[in-house]
Amino acid sequence: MEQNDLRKWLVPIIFAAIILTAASIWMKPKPTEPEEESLKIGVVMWGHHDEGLWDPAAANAVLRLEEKYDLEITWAEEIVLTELESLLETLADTNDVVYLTTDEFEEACKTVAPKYSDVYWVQQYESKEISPDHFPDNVVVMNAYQANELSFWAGAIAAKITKTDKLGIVQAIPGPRDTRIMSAAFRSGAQHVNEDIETFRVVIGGYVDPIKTRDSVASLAEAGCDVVFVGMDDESGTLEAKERGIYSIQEYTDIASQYPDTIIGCTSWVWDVSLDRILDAIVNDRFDTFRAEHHEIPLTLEDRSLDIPTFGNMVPDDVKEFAEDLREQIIEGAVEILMIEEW
Amino acid sequence: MRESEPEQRTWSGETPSGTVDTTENENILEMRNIAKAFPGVVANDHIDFDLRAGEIHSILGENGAGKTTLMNILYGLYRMDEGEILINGKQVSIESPRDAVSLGISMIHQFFTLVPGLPVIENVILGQEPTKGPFLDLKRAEKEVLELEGRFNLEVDLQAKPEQLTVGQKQKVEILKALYQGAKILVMDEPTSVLMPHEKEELMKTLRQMTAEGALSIIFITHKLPEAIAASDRITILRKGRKVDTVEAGKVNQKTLARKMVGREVLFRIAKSETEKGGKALEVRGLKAIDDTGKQTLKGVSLYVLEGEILGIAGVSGNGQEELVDVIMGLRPATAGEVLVKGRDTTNSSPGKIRGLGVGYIPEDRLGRGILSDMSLGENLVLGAHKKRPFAHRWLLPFENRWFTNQDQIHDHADSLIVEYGIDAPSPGKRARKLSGGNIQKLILAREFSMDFNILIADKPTSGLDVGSQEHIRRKLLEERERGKAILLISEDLDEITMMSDRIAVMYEGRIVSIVPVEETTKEEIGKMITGATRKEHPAVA
Amino acid sequence: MIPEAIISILSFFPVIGLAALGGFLSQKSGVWNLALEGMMAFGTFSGVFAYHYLGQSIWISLLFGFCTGFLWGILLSVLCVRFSLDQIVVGFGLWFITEGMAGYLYYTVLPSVRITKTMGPRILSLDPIFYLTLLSFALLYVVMRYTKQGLAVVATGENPKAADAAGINVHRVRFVCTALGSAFVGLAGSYLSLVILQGFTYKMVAGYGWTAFALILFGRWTTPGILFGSLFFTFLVGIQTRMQVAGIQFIPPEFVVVLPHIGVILALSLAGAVGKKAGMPATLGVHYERE
Amino acid sequence: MKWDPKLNPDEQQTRPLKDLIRSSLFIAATLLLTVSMIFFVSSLSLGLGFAEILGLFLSSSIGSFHSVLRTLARTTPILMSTLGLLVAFRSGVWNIGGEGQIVVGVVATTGICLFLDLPPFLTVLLALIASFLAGGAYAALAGFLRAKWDVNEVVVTMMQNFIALALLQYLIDGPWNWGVGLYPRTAMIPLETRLPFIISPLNSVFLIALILVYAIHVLLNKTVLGYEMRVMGDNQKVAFIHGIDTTFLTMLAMLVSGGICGLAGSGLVLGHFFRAQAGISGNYGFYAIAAAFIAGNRAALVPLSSLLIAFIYEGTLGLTALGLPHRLCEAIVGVIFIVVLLPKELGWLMGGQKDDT
Repeated sequence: MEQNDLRKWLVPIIFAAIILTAASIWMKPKPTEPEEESLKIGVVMWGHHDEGLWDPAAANAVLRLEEKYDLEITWAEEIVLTELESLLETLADTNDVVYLTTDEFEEACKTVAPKYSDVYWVQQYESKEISPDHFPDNVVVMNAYQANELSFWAGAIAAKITKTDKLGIVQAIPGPRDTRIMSAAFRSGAQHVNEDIETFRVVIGGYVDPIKTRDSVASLAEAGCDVVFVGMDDESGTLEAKERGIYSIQEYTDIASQYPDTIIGCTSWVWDVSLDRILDAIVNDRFDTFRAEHHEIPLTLEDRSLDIPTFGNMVPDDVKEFAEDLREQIIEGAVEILMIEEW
Repeated sequence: MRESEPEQRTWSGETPSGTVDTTENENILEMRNIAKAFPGVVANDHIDFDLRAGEIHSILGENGAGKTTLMNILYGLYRMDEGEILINGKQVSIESPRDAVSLGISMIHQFFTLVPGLPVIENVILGQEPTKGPFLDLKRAEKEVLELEGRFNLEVDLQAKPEQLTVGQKQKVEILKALYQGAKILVMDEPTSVLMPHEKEELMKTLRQMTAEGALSIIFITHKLPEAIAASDRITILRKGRKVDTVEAGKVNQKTLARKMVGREVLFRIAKSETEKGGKALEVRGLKAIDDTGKQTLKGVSLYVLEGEILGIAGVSGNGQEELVDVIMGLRPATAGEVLVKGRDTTNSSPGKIRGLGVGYIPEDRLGRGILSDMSLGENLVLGAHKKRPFAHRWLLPFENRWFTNQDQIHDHADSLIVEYGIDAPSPGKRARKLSGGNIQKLILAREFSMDFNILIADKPTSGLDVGSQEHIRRKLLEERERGKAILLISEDLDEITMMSDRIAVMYEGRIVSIVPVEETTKEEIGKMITGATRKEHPAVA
Repeated sequence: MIPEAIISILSFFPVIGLAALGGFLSQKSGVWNLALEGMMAFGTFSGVFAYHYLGQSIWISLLFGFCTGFLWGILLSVLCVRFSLDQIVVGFGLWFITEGMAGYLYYTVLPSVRITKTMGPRILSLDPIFYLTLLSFALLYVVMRYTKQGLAVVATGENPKAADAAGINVHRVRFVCTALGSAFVGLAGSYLSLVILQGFTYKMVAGYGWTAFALILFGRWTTPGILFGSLFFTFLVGIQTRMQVAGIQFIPPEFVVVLPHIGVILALSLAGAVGKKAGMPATLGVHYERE
Repeated sequence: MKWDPKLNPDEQQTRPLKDLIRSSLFIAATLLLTVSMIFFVSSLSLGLGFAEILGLFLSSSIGSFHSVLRTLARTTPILMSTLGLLVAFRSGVWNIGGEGQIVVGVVATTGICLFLDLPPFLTVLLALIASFLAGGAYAALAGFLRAKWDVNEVVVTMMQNFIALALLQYLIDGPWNWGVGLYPRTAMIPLETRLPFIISPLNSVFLIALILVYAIHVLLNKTVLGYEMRVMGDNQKVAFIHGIDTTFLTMLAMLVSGGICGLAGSGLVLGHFFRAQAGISGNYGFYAIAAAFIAGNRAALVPLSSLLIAFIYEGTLGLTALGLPHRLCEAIVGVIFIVVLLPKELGWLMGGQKDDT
């Protein structure tokens, strides 16, 4: 660097910096009255709490319980794995509960949680049943390993709705077992209703890619599907479905109210049922006993933590009734659902 | 970029100023005591120059005489320090090429400025495009250009791309461009140096035609006497930044011109001691090569250099010296002939190998080929020897290797050389690019001399340097000669050549015109030969 | 079925097309624009931003995205053309800044926005922007080919010395081209957020900016080449999904986006191997100063 | 088609200390300016106090011993890849494919650790070597194209980045996928193949990085090879005239450069994540370019510059707990990146004329 110019410029820059700093320090932060009884919870998510479909599922759960437990929520959003551990430590310093909204974070949770034993950790989990010592003692797991039943159910409903006997599936990424399980369960649900239903699948190769998603839904529509089951993290699939005048089923979060004429229903993962129990245990100081008997709380169709909350306008009542019956049957195990891993 | 157009129209148009050739004052251009100095050298020393309407006016002089500088000033590429420029008696200020063009001055550089990928027609109209609405009016442009072509028989295929054209055609395109820009004054810098003989004839004809109607005047920069005399009406001779004389082309012969051009004043000679000559250190037989444009510029050169002698190659640049040096150094493939270094054939072998045999090289392009501008003097000075002891050492490793550089050695080496060669630098850590031209040349000399070569190729070692460093460098060269080294000295400065060389080889148009011992010749004779005035077939030197 | 498929494929052509077009314009005048991806990202943000704050009009928002792109372009050209900083480095810096700023600003100054309006009149169920893109390609072709401005741009990119000697203001030409090009890139971005996704998601550009960059090189710096290149790519994506529907997996979905990149490397190496000019503007990335 | 990157050389003799102090002051001032501006905006929009934000920024980057360790851990990959790029830059080759070479290294390491059952020591050794070779070969390809056919290496390396990323994505989605959960990632590598922590989270890879700093410094400034590299970086013509085989040297420089980036990737797997997963390379390859230029291409200063970037990275990371997006980091780094290029031109801004040396 040319030193003389440098010297010439140090002064003004430093001045500007100082002035700005002073100005910013000058303006007071909003008075935040400290309520000591409020429970501080830090929510870690890889997207944003008001965006997409996966994260809002967890976020809404927390928000619904906000009044009940007088929560003070901190959103830690858009977290990449490279940053996770540092972040968890920062959160654990300031919060009573840390809520990890995907099992992608499990490793970090395992490493960090033991260091902060006075903090309660809630870990979302999707894949399979786990043993009590899979996680440290201060971690409770909310496990959605039965989600394939939900997909099965949705598939059956879709099969009732469809006129062309052709169903489309948009799967985010090819690899992980669970994404395949969802698709497979959806198909078998459909075939449970009607043997000769055709199902088509498109794999995107990422959870967010509006361009390809829309294109795939379009191509499925061209192939004659009139119901598409979209496992993406954005709504572009439903948008396209709306344009094509076909029906869609979105996963994870209930956004049916926004597209009443397009979305048959959303296979929602309602976390607040389980979260409610955990928080209740925490505020009543019986976390340890609770943890002792529930190291993991499965999401089930039974307590409606796996559910299709609202049906679209296009769903006739008989189908709704059918859905109810089928749900009962699944819960009783009258219909046994295979864990099909391969597409 | 359009604002130049109206002025240019009025200039070529029928406003009073346009009536050029009828006014009794015929000088459409006058340059009054133009002075321009570059650091270390005075390029133009109060030069007067005038140009009549419809004449071809040659500016004659050796390279470095200041011709090009003068014209660059006229064309707005340089700002003059003193002096004034009048066009039709009106004083004008020329800040940029754009101003020059708008005043009707166009310049055709030695190296053409054509846009590759654009067809000829668009190259011609570039900057002066005729438009119909928002679009180019290529039809009109074509009509006009064709009309120009017809008038001055400059036939070029308008749809061809520049890369498909020969050098001569490219030049025609350049001329067309100038004409299309409405040039009244056309400056041509060494136009013939790139042309084949028959193309030259053509060019001459064209120039005659263009000036015949008196609408166009041409300034013709050259260093070739016959052309100057053949082509032009008047000739202005420059030497070392001064104007020597302006003469009517008809009234002079080449002899007088040559004398005027190279000068006659005696300057002190460095005492050259007699050295006993050894065997042939460097020999070149029937060497042929082509330049970057694919033109054959080296047409069978044969010469040899003995140990302990300096062979000076006189000649104006562009006559094949660059290619000769490149081929000897292995930077350019030879199409024919062979190069022998100490009897060993090194034709088309890598530069590293050739240097390994002890060939030193002082390039003409110092910044581009000579130094590492962003590295320290020390690192510059060891370049080439960096693999040898003591600069490379085995460090702590037990076995013999040359992996690690020895900073202290490099530093001391640099220190001693800086003192020895009087390089003006505070410390070896200084960056080379911060040095002045003279010091850079000293740096290169120091590097080449410090590694023991027995053959040195010195390509214009003193050009563009101030007198002090020139003397210094010449002394060094002579010292090396006395140590029995063979030195091939390429230079355009006849004084230098005659002063330094034992024998002088004159190069003209890619051939050795003659090789004579310095005692048997005079500067005038050489001056004539380098300008092609006398075509003596050169004796069969083995 | 067939025309329908083609239409649905074409409907996201503008994103790639506009971005490639913008980058092409600045490269033609001799300035790398390595910040394509970032500028697109910022375009996505500014589109949503304008939609939220400037009265919910798609058209105005697109215009706003265009303008922000223009501003970034001005910054780029000031740094590269006026200050003669290295274009590669500046490109990277701007990429960082724009992408960072887009994400940062969106989540600080905006609530989550959902675009409810849709694009204006549709012709053959393709929205105006599509035709606008084709139009601007045609326009660019004509300008480059048949106007003196186009001549000036080409001359500037190929041989600034000649252009300067012919009285063309090299710096001004580069300035305008870079700024305008970046504006198109911004437009592409805001189209992505406003029409394709109808909302904003982080990382929604998903590498398409660099794909556009690759397509410029793949099209060998000619307007038709780039047009067909981007069309080809769009169809590639479309066909790949349709093959999947048909149950054929002829290439993993992850690789579709980088096919142009591979193509570029092959094309350039081939051009180099046969010693042919790749058609790259001669002084691309080289700063010009009169001596 | 080709152009020489403008690189500041080491000026061993010109008061390096004063120079260093001055430039670091300059950078610090810039950092302060940028940060305070951005925080100003944030405090307006989020209603948070500036002091609060700055406090969290500092505490999460250098606030405690632990956070310092974290910052150092963050420095490791950036430092390594920066050193890698440095070699290429000083040889006058634009290797901006650091990201891609990191990813290739990750792939090589993971592959070996997962699918080869050798004694652990051998596995690790093999993994390191393999990642070096993989990254090196990947870069050397670009070097070859540049040296042989004069193909613009900027474009090639840039494109290689995304090709490599796609490859990783494909592997962790499909063939190598763990088969558990919703997310693309491979299984964990065996315990005994993981490199030990000095103090968690600071892994022993950091030591490798430090050794590399010295190694590269020696290579560039103390060895004949490095000398030739710098000669070539300064003036390829002169290098050729003086008998340096530029073709070979270009490829060699790229090999070393890419190889070290590959090592960085290997370090990420062996010392931090113990698996390959999406976004593992975390843009370190791109941050490295910034780091190299902030360090003025001097090996000795690279640790400082990468530390600076890690510092910003961790600081902004702390802010995500306030709901500020982590994209902040990119923005700040970008600004510094450009500003450190400016000083030669700032004179012009000030109204003085810019000096061109």
